[in-house]
Amino acid sequence: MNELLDMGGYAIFVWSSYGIFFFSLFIFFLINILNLRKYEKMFNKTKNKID
Amino acid sequence: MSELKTENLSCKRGENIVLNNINFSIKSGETLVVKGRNGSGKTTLLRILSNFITSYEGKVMLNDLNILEDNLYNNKFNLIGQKNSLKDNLSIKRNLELWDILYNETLDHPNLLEHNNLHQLINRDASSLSDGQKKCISLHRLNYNNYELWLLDEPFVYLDEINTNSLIEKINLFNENMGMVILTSNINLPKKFHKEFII
Amino acid sequence: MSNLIKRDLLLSFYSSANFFFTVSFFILILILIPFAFSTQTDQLKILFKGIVWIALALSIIVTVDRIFNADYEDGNLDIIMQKNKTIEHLIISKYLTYWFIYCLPLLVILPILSFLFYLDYLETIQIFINLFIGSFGMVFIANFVSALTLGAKRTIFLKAIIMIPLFVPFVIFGSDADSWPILLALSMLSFVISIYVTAYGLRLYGE
Amino acid sequence: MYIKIRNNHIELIKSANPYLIFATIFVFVIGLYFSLFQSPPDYIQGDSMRIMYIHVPSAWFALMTYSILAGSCVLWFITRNPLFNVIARSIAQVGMVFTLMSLITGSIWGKPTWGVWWVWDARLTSMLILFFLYIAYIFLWQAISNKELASKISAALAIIGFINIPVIKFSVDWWNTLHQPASISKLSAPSIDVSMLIPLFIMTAACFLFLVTVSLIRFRLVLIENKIIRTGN
Repeated sequence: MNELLDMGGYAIFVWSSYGIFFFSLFIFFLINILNLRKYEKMFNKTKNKID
Repeated sequence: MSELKTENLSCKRGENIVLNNINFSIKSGETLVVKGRNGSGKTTLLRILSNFITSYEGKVMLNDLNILEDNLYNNKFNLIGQKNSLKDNLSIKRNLELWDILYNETLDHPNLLEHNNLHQLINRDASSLSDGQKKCISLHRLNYNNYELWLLDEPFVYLDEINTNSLIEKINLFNENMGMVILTSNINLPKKFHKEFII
Repeated sequence: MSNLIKRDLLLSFYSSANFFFTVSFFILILILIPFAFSTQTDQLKILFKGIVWIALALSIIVTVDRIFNADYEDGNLDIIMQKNKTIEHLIISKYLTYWFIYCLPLLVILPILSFLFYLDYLETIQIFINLFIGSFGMVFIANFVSALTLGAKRTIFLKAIIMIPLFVPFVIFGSDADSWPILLALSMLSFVISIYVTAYGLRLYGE
Repeated sequence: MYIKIRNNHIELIKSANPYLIFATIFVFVIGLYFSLFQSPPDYIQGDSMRIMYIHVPSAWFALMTYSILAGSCVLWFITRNPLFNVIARSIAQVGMVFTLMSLITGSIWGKPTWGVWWVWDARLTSMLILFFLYIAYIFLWQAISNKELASKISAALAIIGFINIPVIKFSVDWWNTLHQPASISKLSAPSIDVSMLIPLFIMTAACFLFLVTVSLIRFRLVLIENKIIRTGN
């Protein structure tokens, strides 16, 4: 297990790059899905008003 | 004797229909007032008539010639838009000088401005004028000659009573000289013109 | 066409974009080199060849709003578009005036400046030729960027972000003495693209 | 050629969404397992080359997304079908994220391999420029208040950027040979072992799934945005 975490001496580089990569992808995904929710709510409201 | 007429003019902006089946015609010496609420497409109509918008359905004909195919059409109309075309950081005198070059015609500005009691503004910066004064200076461009059609977009906005009347006088004079005028307005005007059209 | 050129020159003269100011701008940008780096002769020589291009790019970025945006915002662009026979006439006269006002001053003072930075005659002539050709290409780019961003008011940084990637090839080939043929090819390519794109932008905003 | 977006299409995209999210996570987990545990370290670069499994797919998709973006902008101009505009706008931001990721992971990978965070070679520089092209596309659209116009203008810009990329690649390449000897091209692996191809392939598939998933979410977002803009006017 320690060997895996150590990554042959390259631990900082490998883990930080993987960390940044997946963190950013997740945040980006989250932003978009939350925006979609918000816009859907907004749109439904305006639609109800028109109806 | 020339005639401007539109045939089944329709215009779409994206998904919105702005103009739907507009039909009118005016002859030399007549004035057409285009009325309508805010956002009803009056400016769009004027921009079609001045060849800025070219993608529309229907036709606009001047003397039975489609204006899109008339190479000389651009020299026949004088468009005064809602924007004043004034450079804020320059004096009125210099602004007029720049207009003279663009319109390719040198006017006797001091005399013409004196007629409208505007000559005291000539050395002031455009940014120091009130909106009404700017509009008056902007309408001063109607003094350029050799146009048979005036297209005026909301010319009476910001104008006081005296200036409104003098503009109406100017339009009447132009009509007497066989000029055509199309102007837009969203309020009732003090004088009845020849034709009215409601969008 | 000649009317528009006359009018633009007069306008720039009236609104503090006259020859004296542009020359001062270039000299002041270049004065920063010895302050920022060093006063060693051989270093100054190398830096000068690069920084004239940066000065040119900067002056274009700062003044790009004056090509079409200012006229669009106050309504003069309508008159200009109406009075010019074809839109291509309009665009070409804009190229010429813009180059004349904002790029020519740099070329005029270049001999004096290169003297101050210890360049010899041959190097000066090479830089002059490169700047002459490359500045036209950069002006073409600035024109279509200005036409495309007419609706985006007060966004000088956005315009810089759009323009600088397009300037990169010019700066690369411009700072090398022998690559003027490539520079010429780039300028011609940007001319072809620019004239279409500028016309497209102007027509769109005319609507 | 005219494809109209109907409500049942959106319903389909909506119903596919959870499956796509699940599939993306699933493939990413398998890819992580293969790239971190199952593959052997490289005999020159050691374990640091595991960064390749995320760096290379994001660089590929950064370029591919821009090609799709520019392609759909061209198609939009030709066919006037608004679908292509929606595609371009929904895909742009995903491409920007992939470009940023390939830049960041690339420079983290570069530190142990080249000894520096950044090298001014053609590939890296054009990638950096590509990032700014994405930024220009996205923010020009936001800066122009008339959205009908904004779409057309930013589409034109995307096409110009697409012409610009090879020019920049060529000029930076040329500049590189003049100013410094190419040191990186020697290091780029001559042949990749099969054991490394498997995790690379899986990670590529995972990134592709991510691209599709988020693009479809953004597709719905852009459609609603369009409707709000239209009714707001």
